[in-house]
Amino acid sequence: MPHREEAGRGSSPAALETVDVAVHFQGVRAIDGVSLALQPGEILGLIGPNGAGKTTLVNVLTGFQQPGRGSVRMGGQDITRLVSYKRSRMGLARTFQNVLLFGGLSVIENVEAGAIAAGLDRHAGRKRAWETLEWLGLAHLAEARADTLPFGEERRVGIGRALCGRPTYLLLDEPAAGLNTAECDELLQIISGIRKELGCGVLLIEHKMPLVFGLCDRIQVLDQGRTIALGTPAAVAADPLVRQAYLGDEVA
Amino acid sequence: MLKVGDLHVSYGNVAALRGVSIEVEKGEIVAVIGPNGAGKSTLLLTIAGVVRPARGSVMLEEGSILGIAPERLVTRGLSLVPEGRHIFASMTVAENIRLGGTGRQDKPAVAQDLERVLAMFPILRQRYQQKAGQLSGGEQQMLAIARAIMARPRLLLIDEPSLGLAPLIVNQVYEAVAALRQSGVTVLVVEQNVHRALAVADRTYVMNSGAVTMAGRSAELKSAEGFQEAYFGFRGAKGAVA
Amino acid sequence: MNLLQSLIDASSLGAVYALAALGIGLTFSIMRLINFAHGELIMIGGYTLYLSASQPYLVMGLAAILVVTVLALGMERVAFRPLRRASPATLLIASFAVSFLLQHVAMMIFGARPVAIDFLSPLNQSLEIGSLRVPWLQLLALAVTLILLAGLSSFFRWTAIGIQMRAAAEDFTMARLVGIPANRVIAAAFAISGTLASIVSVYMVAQTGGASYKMGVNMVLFAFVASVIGGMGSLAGAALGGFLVGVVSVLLQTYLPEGMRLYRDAFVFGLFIAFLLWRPQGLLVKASDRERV
Amino acid sequence: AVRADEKPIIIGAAIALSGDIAPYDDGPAKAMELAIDDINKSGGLLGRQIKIIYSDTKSDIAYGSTAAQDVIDKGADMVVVTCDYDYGGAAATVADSKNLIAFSTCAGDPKFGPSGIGPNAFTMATGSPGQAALMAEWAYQKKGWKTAYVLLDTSIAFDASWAATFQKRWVELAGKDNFLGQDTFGGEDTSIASQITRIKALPKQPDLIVICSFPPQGPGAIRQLRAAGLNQPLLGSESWDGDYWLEAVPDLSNMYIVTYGSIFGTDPRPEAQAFFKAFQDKFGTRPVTSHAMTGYGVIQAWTKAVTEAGTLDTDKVRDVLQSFKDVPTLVGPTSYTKDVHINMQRDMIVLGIQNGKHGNSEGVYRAQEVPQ
Amino acid sequence: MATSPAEPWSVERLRKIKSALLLGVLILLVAALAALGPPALQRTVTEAVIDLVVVLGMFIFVGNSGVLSFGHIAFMAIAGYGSAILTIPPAKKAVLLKLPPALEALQLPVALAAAIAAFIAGVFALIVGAPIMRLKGIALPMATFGVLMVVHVVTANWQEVTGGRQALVGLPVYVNLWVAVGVALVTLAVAAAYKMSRRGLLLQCSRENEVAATASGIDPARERLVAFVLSAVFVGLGGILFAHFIGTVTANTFYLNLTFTTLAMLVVGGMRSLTGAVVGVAVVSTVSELFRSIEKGIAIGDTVLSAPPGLQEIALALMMLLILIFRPQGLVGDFELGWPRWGRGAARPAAPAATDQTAQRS
Ligand SMILES: Nc1ncnc2c1ncn2[C@@H]1O[C@H](COP(=O)(O)OP(=O)(O)OP(=O)(O)O)[C@@H](O)[C@H]1O
Ligand SMILES: Nc1ncnc2c1ncn2[C@@H]1O[C@H](COP(=O)(O)OP(=O)(O)OP(=O)(O)O)[C@@H](O)[C@H]1O
Ligand SMILES: CC(C)C[C@H](N)C(=O)O
Ligand SMILES: [Mg+2]
Ligand SMILES: [Mg+2]
Repeated sequence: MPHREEAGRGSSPAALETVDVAVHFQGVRAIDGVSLALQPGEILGLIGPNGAGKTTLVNVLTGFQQPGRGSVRMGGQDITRLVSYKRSRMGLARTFQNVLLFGGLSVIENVEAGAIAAGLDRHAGRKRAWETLEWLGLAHLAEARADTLPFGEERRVGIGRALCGRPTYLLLDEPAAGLNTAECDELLQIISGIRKELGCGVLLIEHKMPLVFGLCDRIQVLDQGRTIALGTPAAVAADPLVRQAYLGDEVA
Repeated sequence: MLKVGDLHVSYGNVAALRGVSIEVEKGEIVAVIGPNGAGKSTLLLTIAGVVRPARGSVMLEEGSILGIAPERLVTRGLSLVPEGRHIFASMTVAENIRLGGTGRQDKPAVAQDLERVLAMFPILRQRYQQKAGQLSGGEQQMLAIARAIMARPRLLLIDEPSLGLAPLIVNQVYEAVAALRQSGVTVLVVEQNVHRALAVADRTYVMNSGAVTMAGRSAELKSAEGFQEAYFGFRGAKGAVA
Repeated sequence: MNLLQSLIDASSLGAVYALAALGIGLTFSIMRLINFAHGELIMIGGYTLYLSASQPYLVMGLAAILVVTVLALGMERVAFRPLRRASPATLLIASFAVSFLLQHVAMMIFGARPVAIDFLSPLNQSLEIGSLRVPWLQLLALAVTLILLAGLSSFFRWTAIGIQMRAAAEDFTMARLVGIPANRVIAAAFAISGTLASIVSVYMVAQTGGASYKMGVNMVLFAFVASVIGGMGSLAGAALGGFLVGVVSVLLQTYLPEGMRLYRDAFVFGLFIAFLLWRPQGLLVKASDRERV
Repeated sequence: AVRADEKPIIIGAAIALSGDIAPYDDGPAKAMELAIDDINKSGGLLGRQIKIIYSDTKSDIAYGSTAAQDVIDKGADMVVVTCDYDYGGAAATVADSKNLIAFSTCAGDPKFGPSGIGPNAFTMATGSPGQAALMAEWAYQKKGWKTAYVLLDTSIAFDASWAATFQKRWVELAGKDNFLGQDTFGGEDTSIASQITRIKALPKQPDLIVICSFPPQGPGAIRQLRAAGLNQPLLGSESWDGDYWLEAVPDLSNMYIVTYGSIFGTDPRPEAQAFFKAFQDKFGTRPVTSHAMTGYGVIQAWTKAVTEAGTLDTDKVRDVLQSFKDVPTLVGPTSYTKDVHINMQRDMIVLGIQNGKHGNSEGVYRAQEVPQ
Repeated sequence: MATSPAEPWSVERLRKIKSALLLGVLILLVAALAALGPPALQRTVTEAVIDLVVVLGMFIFVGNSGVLSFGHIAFMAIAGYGSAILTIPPAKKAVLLKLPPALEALQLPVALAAAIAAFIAGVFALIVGAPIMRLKGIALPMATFGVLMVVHVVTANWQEVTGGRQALVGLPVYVNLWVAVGVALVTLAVAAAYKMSRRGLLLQCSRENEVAATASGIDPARERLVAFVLSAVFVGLGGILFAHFIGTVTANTFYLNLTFTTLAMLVVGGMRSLTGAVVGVAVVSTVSELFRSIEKGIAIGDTVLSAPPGLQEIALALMMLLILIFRPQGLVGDFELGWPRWGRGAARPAAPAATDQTAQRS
């Protein structure tokens, strides 16, 4: 894995955080006062039942949803009103629950886009895209049109695109959905590699518990738009409220 | 009930299925597992009449259903929950569920089924008049399953039902699948979670690179020799190493 | 000038734009199809009236409705069904090709010179209320538009086939997978849009007493603008938008100083652009109805 | 050097055989064939036969150039272009630049000639200002109508210039106060309700309304005017010639138009009557509009010029044409000068429409004064 | 894990340049053949080449952004009228128009006038594009349609400056086959360069998925605006060529018909590819010319077979419809002449095995 080119952007100790954020959609309280802080280099799990507000929170963080209340901060700067693409250029990258690739472009171009959008020219962008693809084990698909990939590979291309801009913070929305057990293991390696090599702070939303408990430093649990638990994996797994609302008898 | 013989499908010059044969008996739950790109989704789409095979046969209760339009197959009792949900995003949850029962004449039974799916997924009741496209990912998945149940199929094809669902809900879905079987529905399910698949299915097929690499009773398969290889295939194995 | 009379005048154009927008809006929401050939359906309605001109008015009207509806079905079958999965750009150009084709076929048959038709002339008389003048035809157009709007809206909202149409429009394959005979259902939508087009023909011929091979072109352009103003996918929006476009053009015609009246349509379209910048999703579509991320 | 030759002289018609403007080119084209027949029967031109070839401009202005080029490639010795300045201008420009005479049948814009196209461009039309002035004089002097109002369809330039001249002449004749105003409507408007309201709101109702428009939108406007109880005399230009549009306004009365001749058999001029009869004999029907006469006139004028020049050489033919002084043609006495290649004050017929019948002759007139 | 070589951008770019060159050579070849033919053929080919300039210009925006623009023909009008006003002899202008004296007296060399007029089209695109390009969905093409209508109404009625409905004649006719071909080659080069540029790729991303593009740090509105302005300049050049080829400008020329024929050429050929733009223009022009000559009559021996007027349009429309039905992506789809074909793991030259994956990964 290539190393970060410069230390500048990500080295700020300040976190990516939301402060008391609330989002309402006519009658639906999707988020109801959530504060979350993702430290640089940390892997924070965000779990909770379907409809708990996880994706909405990521949308608030990345500027796709304006919060009705509360603020978003990154590196100490208030970015609540900043448009999405500017946040991205500041080093905030994400993937989507429903993947959203550039379907008519090739895999390599998809990944390269992440780099050139961050300011690289096509030479450097292409070079970095190749590195990223090879690292993700996707190089053999470089020339394929993105919309012909099977689901699991689409997800990895999405991660590659997000990574290629060398973000400070990476928000992954259910990256393992549609992956089988072995592929999940592979993904686990990739994510821990990301943290190790890039020093990224990673927010991981996932319903696959082995992945969450295998990777995260801390886990925050949402239910009906509120935080019901926050702590180490062990503490969260043991939390009766979490078991009742979310885990059931799933073993961590 | 369902008999698929030597099915070949390709997309352009990509061969997705290369001679797949499977069989599902009436009242069974059969699982198909396999890595990404194995051709599982393609198999279900072909059975449901969406994708046309280059070669092979598909028989439903002794009659060939090759070339029959998907909407006609629905009236013959076949229903598919496709991969990626495909809910009608601009329509309300209520309308989506109602559409599941398209073509059904038995009004009282429809009402009964409606109660059943809403009891199974209470969140759908809460979001009943909301546009389906605004639901969260998991909620949409629930809606897709609810919609298929509303068709009261005799053969239900489900592609990765647990995708994006919280663990508690996954349990519920599989309980529901078991319950459906109790009421006489035959189920063919594609599932990524091996343990889940083997636990719920009577029999399991393992697919890799467009072909069935292994098959058998779920209980026996788990411990069978070669299962790991058949399932994980070449790439999976490497992935596991890495 | 009398404001009330201006408003009545304005609604006269508004009503017919609304009617046309309803038809355009329908195929638009069903297939994401900007059906330029809708104008040629209107045109063929006009020529049907011409060919049946010796018959009683009622027979003429029914003939137009029948012919145009059947033609709309044919158009769907031949041109648009094979393109079900095509991109909006492809659909648009295809509809343009159909429109071009029909125009020139009509020109070949009937010539470029417009034909004159004596049709419903008495309806051009006005109802005089004090100093106000309300042409019967306008009154009728308004009533017909409102009735059709109410009928169609409840049709799409409440009837099974209406809901099926919307489903088939949104995701064709999935619609079939829930058992909707999607091809038939979409054809039915086209038939309805054909009927709507024929009603516009009836109105236009009654108003102008003539038909020509290009009579539908402008109507479609305005109708399309109208349905975008109303909000894509909202029938009530299309009708409202049509009404607004008509009203705005007539009011501009009335109140612009003489030298500026020549530029009336520039103002209409300038306002249209401004409107889009202000409310791109259209009047009757809520911003929050957009699909979420 | 005049020499009998087997090869025919070719007239290249780059005109609209299809599209919007085709109806106005159709009659003139047939009339040209008629004229050519007559000439060929009586020995031809410079001892050679004349042949006409066509290239369709499809009523497309740009295509006009291609059509002109096309007939020139095929050896046209002169080019006939469409009955309109806008639609025929491009084709005429091509011919002019190839140093060939470009004759329009009935383009009525005064710019058709050296000022607007080039030295080789001529038109057989009676210019639109001449027509408009004629109508103003006729209405004011013959009919004694005092106040006028103009409704202008903005879709073609011809109508705009017609309306402008009418207004000028009316103001000269009746005074500023008796010109009650002008309103416009878009050619594609289906409703002119607000224009009607504006007329009705005038402090004084006009004695006459000039309707500068043409079918199909024009009849719709008339229909609405009449339905609204505006029963004043309506005045119009040559573009209302023909009765094919009359069904649109059942029982229309009290409308008067000016045009080249009467296709309805009511023309007081024997030569016009004879022409329409010959036309009917050759083509089985009378022409749809009297514009046909201009086609005949084009051939008359050009062949006369060629004969006098004794050559097809463009410069010589042009010189002869420019020396035309009241040369008789079917359209009327025709004169050209170095700078003006159109006629303004020339006989035209005023036709009335009463009780749904077109063609009541109100007599033949010519404008006394044409404002600039 | 992967065995593909990491092909550097410079190699791929070279391949893409070669493909654009190939297209250029093709255009030259056709032009050279036409130059040997009769004048009418030359005219037809010149017209087609001018269409090509317009369609390639449109491609810069439409192809890369995926947004159908109904407004581009307005740029033709603006540049065409602009160049006309700057080049018509003052004496003629005095007759036709009522310009301010300074403008009336002005008569510039044609090349300078063309440059200024194209520049004006670009500036106009910048001004209207800045707000409009922020729109999405159907609102954006509709707003461009609004632009076309406004420009049309203004040019068709502004008596003093454009002559209103009346055709503006007397433009110096300096455009011939080779001038058109020259401009077409430049346009091709620019369109190709933009397509493979960094900005081009960013815009293509926003075409494929606007949400994902935004999330990746792309400002779709800005990328669209860049392409819009660039394409307006070249479409404007097309308008100038057209005006000075015909010698006339009229408002009605730059209106719906041309808008649709040029869009049709683009879509029929394949909206997302340069090859498609070229093929679209070639096919539509050829077919329409073919049927036009049939319409005019083909001599077979002594009998001349001719079809009634209108056949050309009918045949053209039918052909377009058939092409779209059988190839909804257009004749060539995404394909670019000489570029590798799309496909899953499309064949690429085998190369030395990549460095050890496992090592790289940890
Ligand atoms: N645009 C919207 N309009 C209305 N309701 C919305 C909208 N977006 C989200 N919601 C509702 O807000 C709630 C939170 O949605 P969100 O997508 O954040 O859930 P989630 O935690 O990501 O769930 P999942 O695990 O199923 O993806 C859901 O109940 C959803 O229905
Ligand atoms: N529309 C398409 N065009 C081209 N190739 C396709 C298309 N759809 C699927 N494929 C290819 O067909 C093969 C089988 O795909 P399929 O979706 O059936 O796999 P799958 O087993 O369902 O995978 P997953 O577990 O990721 O859902 C894959 O290689 C895929 O890339
Ligand atoms: C169509 C006709 C009314 C044209 C008219 N003769 C003109 O010069 O424009
Ligand atoms: Mg989510
Ligand atoms: Mg699948």
